[in-house]
Amino acid sequence: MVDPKSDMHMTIRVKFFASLREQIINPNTEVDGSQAKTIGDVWKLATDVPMPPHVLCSVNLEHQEPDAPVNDGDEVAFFPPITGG
Amino acid sequence: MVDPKSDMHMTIRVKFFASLREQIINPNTEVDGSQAKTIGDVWKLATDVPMPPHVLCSVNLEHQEPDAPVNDGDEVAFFPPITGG
Amino acid sequence: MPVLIKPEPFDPIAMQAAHEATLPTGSFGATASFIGTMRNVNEGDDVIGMMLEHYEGMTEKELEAVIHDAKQKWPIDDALIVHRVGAIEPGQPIVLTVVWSAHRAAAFDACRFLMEALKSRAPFWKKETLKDGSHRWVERNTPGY
Amino acid sequence: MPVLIKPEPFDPIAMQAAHEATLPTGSFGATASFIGTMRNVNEGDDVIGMMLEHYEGMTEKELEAVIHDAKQKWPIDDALIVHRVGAIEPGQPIVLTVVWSAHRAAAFDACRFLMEALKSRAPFWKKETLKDGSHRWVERNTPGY
Repeated sequence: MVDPKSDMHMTIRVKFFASLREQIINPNTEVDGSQAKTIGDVWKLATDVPMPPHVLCSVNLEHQEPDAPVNDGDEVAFFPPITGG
Repeated sequence: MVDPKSDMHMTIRVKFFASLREQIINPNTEVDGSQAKTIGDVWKLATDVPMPPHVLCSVNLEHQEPDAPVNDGDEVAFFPPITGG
Repeated sequence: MPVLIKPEPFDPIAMQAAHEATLPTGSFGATASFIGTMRNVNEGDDVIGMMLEHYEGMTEKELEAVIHDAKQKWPIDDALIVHRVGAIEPGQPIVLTVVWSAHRAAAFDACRFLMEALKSRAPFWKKETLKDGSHRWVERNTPGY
Repeated sequence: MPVLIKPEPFDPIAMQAAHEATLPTGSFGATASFIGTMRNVNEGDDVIGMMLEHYEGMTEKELEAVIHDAKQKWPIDDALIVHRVGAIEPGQPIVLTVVWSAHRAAAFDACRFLMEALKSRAPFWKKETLKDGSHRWVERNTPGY
């Protein structure tokens, strides 16, 4: 977990949805933004497991590929294929 | 017009719809079934004008081509391209 | 799978709801519907009224045949066609087609098929009254695809 | 062109009618609508309930983007998307998409586009409760075309 005394602007918030939220046990919901250049880096900092195939990603509510860049203050989310409608 | 004393089973009823009903002045609404082998014959017996292009035809409420056969007692209808919906 | 010809104004949404209430709950997953409404403009001219003529007997028969054909092509639970005839004002519904099915592809395809088949087969004719009081027969339908 | 996320049951037909009442009379000629309803069977199993999860903020944004894209592709007068979230029972509506347009081709195409785009882009996830009390995530959508 991130040191609560660290600058909040240096963190990236991480969210997991649906089956992924149930499968990823105790992920970090904030990671150090200075250590993450891409969404893939955020996954590695937030979890202990490899990213499963077919995981979808977003940055600041926009769909992105896992190699997309991230910045301090971003909200990154991971979720399985969507099944609405 | 058909002689009202003739056998009703020997007549073919003829109907015109929409713009055709307005254009064909005083058509015969019954024609002698013994003189008509096809829908085209019915047109000639019922009107004084050639059949316009794109006229649609039916016999007994079924779409038919102008060369389709007709029989005593049939109801034959002529109408322009349809514009419902 | 009812077919209705309405000489008076009808509420398509209420008719869709009323028919749906007769279907078993949870049985269908997809409802596709189309409503055709009279516009106040056609081909660039202001239109203030319309007379919709039909061939009683044949029209109903063709509408039933259209639903029959849709049932042969797609797995549909139920369908409804309502079509207005007589004197119609702008803003009033002209036609309603609804299809209920398990899945959306069949519902969309069949609902659109009902409209296109209806427009090519069911004997209806529209005569418009323009703003200047003149009348004209509508000569063709707009393309459906 | 509203987008609504509903945590409680909604009446799609009433919502379609209410939104339509805000549009100018006689302006549109074609209304295509789709309602997705929860079935009591999926992939051969009896389903007694469903939890529909979404990503608040992103879901609304994607639905608005879907309508924006439809407006770029077709001449549409208005559109409406309503989507349920939370605990859903069989027979309850899940989604409504409606498009109002001058002509039917655009209405049909755009309504179907809204559904397909929504299903591929808007973050929603379904978890079913089966008759035996077990739960499972729905892993994929049925094909739309």
